[in-house]
Amino acid sequence: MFDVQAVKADFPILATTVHGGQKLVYLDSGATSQKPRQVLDAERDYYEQSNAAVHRGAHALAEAATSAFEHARARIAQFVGAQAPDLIFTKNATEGLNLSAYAFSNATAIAQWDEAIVDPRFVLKPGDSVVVTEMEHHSNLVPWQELCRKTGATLRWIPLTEDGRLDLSHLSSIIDETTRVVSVVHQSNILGTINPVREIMDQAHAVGAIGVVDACQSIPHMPVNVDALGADLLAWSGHKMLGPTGIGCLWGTPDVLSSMPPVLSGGSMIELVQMESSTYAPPPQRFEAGTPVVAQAVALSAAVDYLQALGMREVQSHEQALTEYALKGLNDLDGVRVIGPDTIVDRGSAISFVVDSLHPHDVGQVLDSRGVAVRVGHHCAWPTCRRFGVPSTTRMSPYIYNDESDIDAALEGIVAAQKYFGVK
Amino acid sequence: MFDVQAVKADFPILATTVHGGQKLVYLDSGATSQKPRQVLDAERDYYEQSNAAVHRGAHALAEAATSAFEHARARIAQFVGAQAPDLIFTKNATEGLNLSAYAFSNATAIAQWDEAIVDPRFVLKPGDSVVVTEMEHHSNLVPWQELCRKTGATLRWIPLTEDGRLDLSHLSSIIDETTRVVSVVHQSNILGTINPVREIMDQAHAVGAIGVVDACQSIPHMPVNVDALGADLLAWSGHKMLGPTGIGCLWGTPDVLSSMPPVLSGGSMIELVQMESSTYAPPPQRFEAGTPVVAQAVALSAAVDYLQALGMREVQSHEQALTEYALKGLNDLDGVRVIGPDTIVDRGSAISFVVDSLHPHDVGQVLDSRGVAVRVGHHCAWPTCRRFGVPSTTRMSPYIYNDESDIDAALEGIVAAQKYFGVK
Amino acid sequence: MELDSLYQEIILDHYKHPRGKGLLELPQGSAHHVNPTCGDEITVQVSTNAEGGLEIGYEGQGCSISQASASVLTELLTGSSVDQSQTVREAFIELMHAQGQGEPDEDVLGDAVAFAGVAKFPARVKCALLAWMALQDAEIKAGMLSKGDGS
Amino acid sequence: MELDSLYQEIILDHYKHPRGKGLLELPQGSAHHVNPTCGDEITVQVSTNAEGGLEIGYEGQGCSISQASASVLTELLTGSSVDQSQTVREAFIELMHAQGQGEPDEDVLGDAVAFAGVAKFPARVKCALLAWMALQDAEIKAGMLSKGDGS
Ligand SMILES: Cc1ncc(COP(=O)(O)O)c(C=O)c1O
Ligand SMILES: Cc1ncc(COP(=O)(O)O)c(C=O)c1O
Repeated sequence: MFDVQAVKADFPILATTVHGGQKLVYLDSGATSQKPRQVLDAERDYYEQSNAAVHRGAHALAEAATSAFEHARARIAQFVGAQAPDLIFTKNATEGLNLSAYAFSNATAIAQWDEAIVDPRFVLKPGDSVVVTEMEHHSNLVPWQELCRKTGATLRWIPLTEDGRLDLSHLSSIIDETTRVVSVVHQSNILGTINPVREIMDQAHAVGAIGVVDACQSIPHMPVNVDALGADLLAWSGHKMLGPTGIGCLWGTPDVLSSMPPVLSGGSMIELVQMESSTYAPPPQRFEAGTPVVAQAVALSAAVDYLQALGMREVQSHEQALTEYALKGLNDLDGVRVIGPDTIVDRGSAISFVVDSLHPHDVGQVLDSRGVAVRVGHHCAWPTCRRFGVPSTTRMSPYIYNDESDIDAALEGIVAAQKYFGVK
Repeated sequence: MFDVQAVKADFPILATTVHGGQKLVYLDSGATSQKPRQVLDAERDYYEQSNAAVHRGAHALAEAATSAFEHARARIAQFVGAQAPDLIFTKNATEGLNLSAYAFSNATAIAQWDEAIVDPRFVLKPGDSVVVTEMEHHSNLVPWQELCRKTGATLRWIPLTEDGRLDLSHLSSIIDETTRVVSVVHQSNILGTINPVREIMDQAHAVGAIGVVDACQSIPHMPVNVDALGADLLAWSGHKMLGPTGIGCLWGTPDVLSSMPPVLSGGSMIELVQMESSTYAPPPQRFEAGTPVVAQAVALSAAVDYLQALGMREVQSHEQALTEYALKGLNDLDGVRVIGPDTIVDRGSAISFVVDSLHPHDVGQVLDSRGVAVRVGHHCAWPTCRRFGVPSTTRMSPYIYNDESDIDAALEGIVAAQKYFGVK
Repeated sequence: MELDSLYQEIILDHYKHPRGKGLLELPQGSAHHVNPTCGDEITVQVSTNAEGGLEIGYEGQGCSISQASASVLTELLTGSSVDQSQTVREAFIELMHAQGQGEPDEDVLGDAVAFAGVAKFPARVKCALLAWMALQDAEIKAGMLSKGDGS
Repeated sequence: MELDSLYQEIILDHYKHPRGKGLLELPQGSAHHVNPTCGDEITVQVSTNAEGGLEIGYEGQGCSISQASASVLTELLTGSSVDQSQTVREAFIELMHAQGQGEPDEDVLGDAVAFAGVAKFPARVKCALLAWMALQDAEIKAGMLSKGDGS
């Protein structure tokens, strides 16, 4: 197992204090992770030594920049067991999920005028269905709602059980012959649940639907191999895995990527341009219009190096141990209820809870006053909150730089909040 | 006038050498600019002191991050005479131009199912026209071609004169009653021409069309005030104005922005989410789905500080002087022809040229061997090359850190190329 | 950080003992507002009595700040004229945007001065304003205000 | 940087004096390829004569590397069998991806060994390959190769 104190020391921000002297206890990595020195250095080095337009120039810097960018692509692809040409850089996971949804709406719009040129797998019509789950992040829900709004297709969802798992008992009537695309979250950012993605993707493929996975909360936290998951498209973000803001990844099978019409169009994604019409480059360029997120890719590649040096199995074990510790601590507190699985089986480190008679905003405020950063609200999974009859939750989401003392700080903060508001 | 040598000293990369010892002469700022220390510091400081999820958290870091992000928005808006809520952050100019085009294709798709909820200004049908110019960057051409492909509308364009200007003699028959949207480049990245955008926007508004401006090559190089241009939407990139990769801006009038349907959807752009459907936040959030480009916004704001400290009028005068010097130098060379206006009237610093009997790639290679970085190719304006009967050009595009000695180095390199290939 | 500067006694008191909570029988206007960042919701209803005084009802779920704010508002503005409610709302909004530098006028704001400290917590300003913006909307829907009157 | 390692004498000679440039009268297959980064274009045409030897024609505009490469290819492969053209193409592609570390076999590649230095200039590799990929495409269109044979 890696040395958490040594890891902590790599993150300059973790040495800062908040509110005039409180030691920072950062337990909001589910929202965004902090960045180690190594990642910040990689980004800066790129700007100071290699910065230029990629894929467009023939001078020395342009070649250095292109090479740095494409090496980053290869490195990140390798991290998830993928091939470089199947990896598209986006600005965040949300864009990747939208690119997936737009493949369908664009194909449907183009098919009105020229059916021959689009892949029929992407053309939707009324009567078709799109399937998600009741634990999706808004970023994997709203784009599919919008797709339905544009095509007349119907949105369906897999419901949840009381303990925060997918209820798969009616899976084959939810994903049926009408289903054209199924998009599910790998690990829930609000419940922590890890879903049996493979089973769902297999059901999607059994009915000829395209399968999409939101891997935002899994790739930073456990070993993920794209082939094993069985998805056709898979999206995640860089900023939750030690990388910078402004970068995400969309992986796809060559079959699906090469059949998808472009979404954003413009420079760098073209093959031939005339005033009347244009043809498009193969993936990944086809989906990377305009100047790409070059420095961010280089930095994300350094983040991948950092994580791989720790070992993703070790990262996962570390988080499991912390999660177990936190779940036990929360269960031991009076008037505290965990929303989501309360064992570590098929569960990650995002831990939501509610405190009787206290609103999450007030819990979070008391924790913050003690330097403990947690997230309060609906965590962009509002329907999931409704499902559990709560307007919002408080969530702690530890990562590689957290230890048991950080969890203790959060637990003590909860008790302090109960005292402050006199509910205990 | 500012001190160019002092400016140069702020850019670490300009002190590096290429090809084993050649002093770097960077003349490719039209593709992307270099970054001063101040911008790199601002980005790093953000990560080391304030990094957290914005608009989502209630803890100290989240408030620091949100405040840094929104201050950056206000600062950048002010730089172009705009209000903060009218400024949307994108990943590059290309995304901004696509957001503009998708407002129309999305409204058109939604109108098929529910006409009442969309603004009719954005709904296109066969017979409608979309107008661009023959000097557009692919990023302001292909999205409009795609829009036409999805809606059945027709693309029209304003042609060019022999000296690289817009031929406005038939403007009112090109922008006519059928026209729904007009999108033009402010300053051409290949010809250097500065277009009379106001006149074109006025004509667009006279026929009830929406006016869009691609300001990628103007905002980094001259004072730009969004109101003066008269556009409804205006897009540009951060990386061409000393900012990082991965950020662009789309400005719009409140009227137009608030009438546009969302493009990318998901977290942070919503008002209310239920499984069945969602409602959306007002602009700018409506157009910033997912975790935004926070560190990039902070860095771009530092870039704006840097430029404003130099003074945009001074930046423009400096570039005009260099352009005049370069045009004269090029005209004095045998066998060299400038593509684009050959006076500095209504012209910026992107200077394209061709050398008789030499292919631009070979010219660029010889320059590169001498440390001089220029761009060769079609500059993502392939139709413009065709218009001038050349497959591609060589382009030098000086910026604030270039001086006459840099231009001299390029001119000498051209002569060396002619000698090397024995064409003179 | 001084938690107490946020959670003034008066605020905690209104939170624990909300005044005037409940809906009206025959509201002339009603508005449902949500805080999209945290999911808090409130319904504010309004009517005028024979003398032109406001009757206010509300229901909602949310944090101490948003709930106390609704309670304070109801206590403060019940019986006021629409004009007075405008004046008080404007003063309250100004206070919330003063980033902790505001000098609230207790004659105008009454118990609402207790929210001065909230302005130092940008993430909580929306909570404090929720009921106030809903009231404005309810007044507009009741035809008591026109849309342009927004403060 | 050593310009001369890129622009070998042989390359410059082929550039200035292209061999076999021009289109065929009755091509069995023809392919038009462009380099999207720079706009260079080439049309390569192919037929086989009675003995199964290749006839190659081309037309194009582009830089010294792309044009010289087309000329070298034409000189080298005219009269070869389709199989031989495959073998040579594979060797050439390998050379181009060797990043300057390749040890080209002059028996197979003839004048094309002069392009070894190009492999050190990633931005120019596409130029060197343009005609070769177009030939492959033309052979596929002529039915001489099946699509899966791509090297
Ligand atoms: C005139 C013009 N428009 C659009 C773009 C596209 O900008 P970006 O690649 O940053 O999206 C560029 C630069 O490449 C440009 O010069
Ligand atoms: C499960 C899940 N999906 C999608 C997202 C969206 O990611 P981003 O905001 O980086 O686009 C997030 C994080 O916010 C997430 O946790």
